[in-house]
Amino acid sequence: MAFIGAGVLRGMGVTFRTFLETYPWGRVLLRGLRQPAVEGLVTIEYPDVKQKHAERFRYFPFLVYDGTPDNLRCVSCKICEQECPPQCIYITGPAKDEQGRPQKANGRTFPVEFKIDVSICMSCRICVDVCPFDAIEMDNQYELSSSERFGSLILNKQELLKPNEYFQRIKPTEASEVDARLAAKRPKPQPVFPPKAP
Amino acid sequence: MSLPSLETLFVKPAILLRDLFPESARPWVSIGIAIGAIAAVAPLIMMYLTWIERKLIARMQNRFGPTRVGVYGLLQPMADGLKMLIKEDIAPQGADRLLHAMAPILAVAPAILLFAVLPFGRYLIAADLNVGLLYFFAISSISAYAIFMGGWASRSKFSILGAMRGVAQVISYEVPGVLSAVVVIMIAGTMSTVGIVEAQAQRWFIATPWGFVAGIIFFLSGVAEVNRTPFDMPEAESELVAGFHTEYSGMKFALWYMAEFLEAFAVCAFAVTFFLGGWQGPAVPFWVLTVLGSALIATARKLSLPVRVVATALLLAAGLVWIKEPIPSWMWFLAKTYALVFVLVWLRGTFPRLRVDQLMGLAWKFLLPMALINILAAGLWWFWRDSFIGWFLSAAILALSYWLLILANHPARRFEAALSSRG
Amino acid sequence: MLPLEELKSVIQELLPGVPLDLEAGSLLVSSKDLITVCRCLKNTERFSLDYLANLTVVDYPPERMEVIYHFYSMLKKHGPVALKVKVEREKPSVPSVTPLWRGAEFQEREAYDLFGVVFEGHPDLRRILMWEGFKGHPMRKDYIVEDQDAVETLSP
Amino acid sequence: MSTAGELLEVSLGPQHPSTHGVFRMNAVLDGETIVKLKPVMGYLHRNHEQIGEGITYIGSFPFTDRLDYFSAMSNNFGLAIAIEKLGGITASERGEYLRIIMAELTRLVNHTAVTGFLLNDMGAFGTPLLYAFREREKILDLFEAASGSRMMCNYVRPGGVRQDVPEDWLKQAKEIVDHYPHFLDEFEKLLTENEIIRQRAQNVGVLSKELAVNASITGPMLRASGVDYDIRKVDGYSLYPRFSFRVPLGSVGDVYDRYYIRILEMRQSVKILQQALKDIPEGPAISPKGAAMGKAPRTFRPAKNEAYGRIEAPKGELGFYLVSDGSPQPYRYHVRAPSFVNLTVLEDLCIGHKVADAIIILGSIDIVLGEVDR
Repeated sequence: MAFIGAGVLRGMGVTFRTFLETYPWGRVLLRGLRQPAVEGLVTIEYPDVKQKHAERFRYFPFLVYDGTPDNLRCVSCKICEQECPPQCIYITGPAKDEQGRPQKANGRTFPVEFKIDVSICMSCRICVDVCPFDAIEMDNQYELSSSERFGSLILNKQELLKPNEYFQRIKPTEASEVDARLAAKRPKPQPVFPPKAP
Repeated sequence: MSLPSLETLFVKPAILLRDLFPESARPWVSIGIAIGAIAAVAPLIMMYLTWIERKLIARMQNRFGPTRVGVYGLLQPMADGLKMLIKEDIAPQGADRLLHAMAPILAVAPAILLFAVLPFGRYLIAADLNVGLLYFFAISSISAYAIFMGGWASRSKFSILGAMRGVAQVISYEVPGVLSAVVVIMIAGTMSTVGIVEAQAQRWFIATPWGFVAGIIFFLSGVAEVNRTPFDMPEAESELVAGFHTEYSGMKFALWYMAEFLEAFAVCAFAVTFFLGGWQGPAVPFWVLTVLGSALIATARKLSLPVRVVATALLLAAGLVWIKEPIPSWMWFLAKTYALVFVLVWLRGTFPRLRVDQLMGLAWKFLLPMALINILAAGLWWFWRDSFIGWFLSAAILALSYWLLILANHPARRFEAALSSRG
Repeated sequence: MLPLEELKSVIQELLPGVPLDLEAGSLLVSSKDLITVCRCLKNTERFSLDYLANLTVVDYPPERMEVIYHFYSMLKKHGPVALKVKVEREKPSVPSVTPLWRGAEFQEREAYDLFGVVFEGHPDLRRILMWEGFKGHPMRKDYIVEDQDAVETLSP
Repeated sequence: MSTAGELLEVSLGPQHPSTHGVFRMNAVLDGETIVKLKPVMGYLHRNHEQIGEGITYIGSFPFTDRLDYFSAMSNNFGLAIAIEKLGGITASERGEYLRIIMAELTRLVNHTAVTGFLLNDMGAFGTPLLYAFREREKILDLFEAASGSRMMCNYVRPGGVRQDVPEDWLKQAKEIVDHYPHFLDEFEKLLTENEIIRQRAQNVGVLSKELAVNASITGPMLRASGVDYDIRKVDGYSLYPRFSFRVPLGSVGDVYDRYYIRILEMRQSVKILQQALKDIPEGPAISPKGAAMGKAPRTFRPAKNEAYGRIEAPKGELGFYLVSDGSPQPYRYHVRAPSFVNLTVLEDLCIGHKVADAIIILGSIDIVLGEVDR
């Protein structure tokens, strides 16, 4: 079409089509006119409906334990603390007894305290990549908003600890890979990593 | 339910109310009733216009629009109003406080005054002035003062830029607006809005060549005068933050919005009055239309069968209802007005805005000459009014001048397949 | 793309008397010859290095800084040619190449802002990323980052 | 320029709806015409380079996501290319394919969004922008499925990509990519022939070929001015030589060309994507060297060396200049940000135009402040 105003009218046609596509009767009408019509409304009404996230969706890290919370996989090697790009992980440990020797639980050293400042964490997943023990994994819990900066946004060890079953539930593919890897490792004696100097 | 009950739904109670008073006070009482009705209805219209706009635009953008407050977000305007009321009222430092506070009031007052001469239905008019059309133009141009007052008093660069644009735009677009309405006066022979509506009993003015052109020019200038997309230059939010009302907050800001929406509604309503037959239904009996329409739909091959069946049935049913009880005049009026409101929103949902110089160019170089030629076309049509010659001549003159004006006016590069590719 | 050795010999042919060096894949010129060499690189048909892709500075405390230019040719589609100028760290200054390549304008301002290298002849040498009145040049290796103890402030 | 009457100095930004973030233009106006315009930036400066010099090479990846936050994948890709050059790492073939797929998807995301923003700058009430975001969302879902995050992907690594894509991902990607041309058709119907847009955009902000080259303009902006320079073709990095695609070129170099060139580039990207999704081989997603580096970032200690790696990011040439000194951290880490350099000509383009034009010229340059200010 050559006359001036045709482009304008065509543009209005596009918006009107979209307008129709958002109504069921509009879609019926469009199909009646033998036009393709898809569901036009793409909004997810958040608090009522939640977006379905991909399995790999990552938010903040958590610590995995097998069975009971004292059987955590973390040995307090501090690699993640060192590698964390925004430096949001703080580990105290490994736990020592009175003589200054590393304490062990289930044959492993463990951290006295493990804190993640989630208001600094940028969910990059590097801590998971570098962890030699698969002790830290990414959670997909994202409703953590709070008005308290220090009270509830610095997660401590208790808040971070989650069972392996939880991990298996939220990320089945990844968890089964990790489980297989750990099972292959198990017969060997667990190496104890001393904290490495940077 | 008796037949005329719907038609006189609003008139009857008013008369009953008036008759409660002694004879001598009745003219004053009826004026009071009209004023009261308009004052009560105007904010409601404005509030729900915002709701309608938000809903419709949202739908054009794959969204829901307001849904949270009330069913379908129907209470959203109330919530907004409440929010506006309790917000802090800020006047910038160094602003002229008096003018700053007066400007939004000055904007709202004429917008409400416009409703005085609006024939909502057969007997639904507050004041049937014999210069109704002139009154409309006179009152609506007051908004230029309000805009400039607000922009100037704000003491902000963005405001003053917006105000300058606003004044230039409102004044410029008044010219083609008035000239396009001249043909209405010519043909209707009256300036009273009621008279104009009655003159369209046989044929709506939009159904003539000159009326079509004049209607479009009138509507476009109206859109420009109320600063709405694609002519929302004075408040261009992507350039001037918010233009002349950048420095307004709270209820003053709400008043600006109220003025804008009321004027937008008034422009649609007056366009309906002047060109779309006002409160008149189509001149052709409605049942004829429905029968014709249903026949057309029933035989349309392009439609799928269920749609054809349902649509035909609906149309026929509507025709039957119509024969039994005519649609009341005010309903026609509102339906047509809201159809135009939909167009207004639709424009806003689709287009970017023009640039300020292009906007002026459109007014002075295109709409003005077109409106002048249209007067000639209307004269020719009137001269040979009942023959084919009048129709043909006026249509031909308009088409030719449209084409010539486009040729003379279109400096933008045509789109060519200029994008070569290599690789 | 020209091999660096060849490039060097061609330039030396064209500009006798200009000392040139090669270092780690880049051409080393002195700051006073910079404009001559750049003009040669840009205008000689053979090179046509019309596009200055990247300009930056590397700080080697305590004594020197290097200004590095990466050139490409949009016309001939070859490159890169890396050019290095070594400057004093105390009062670093090189001639500006903005008159030759407009593309250097903001990059030189950035280098000035972050490293304190003065580009002589730059039309508008102001800070660009840091605010006016900022003291120091934050990308220098000896710049003290203010809150190094960010960790401390975390516990309330 | 002779001026009648007084000049008005207006500071557009840093809090302004159309400066794409915290950018500021100090404009001097004569009426509505721009006489002088100075860009002011740095409000989002966080010294990305300084941060990069303090952490490992791998540790920089999540920070590059935040450079041009519309095209995180491309930014990762650029840094990966530079590190590969520095450390002599080669990527696995599947990794290369995945990286190209991600980079081209990013280009779609970026160009779609930018076109929407440009229309918003012209004053549209968000409709083109929301259409753009509707489609962009689908690709972001793909990113989420592959990398775990929608925008801050942190997915591409030297040697390939961090994880292989999940099952079915390629199929989903193919569906979305195949649908994309339909969306582009709709988008063009809404925009390309619209008279208002043509009036606004044509012959506005014309950038000449000579100035474009001289001012180091890159990306769609350069090609809109008619210079045939696409790093994917010129450098042939990664596996781009394997794909057949064309480089669209503009003729005038105005805002309209810059808009249209992006639409055409998206169509070419779709072409690349279709080829890549068809030909992608099986195999490891990352080469062993890259995987080892990801597992233990501090083991990667390239010898004293330097490298300048660049890619054709959606906004232009994204270059990373790295100097290593044998330690796990780069000695010098410099980002050559395309939108930063492209801003050089902003004043030249705006002078003599109206305020409204300055806004759309800025929109057509396509800046992201995360990258400009770094």
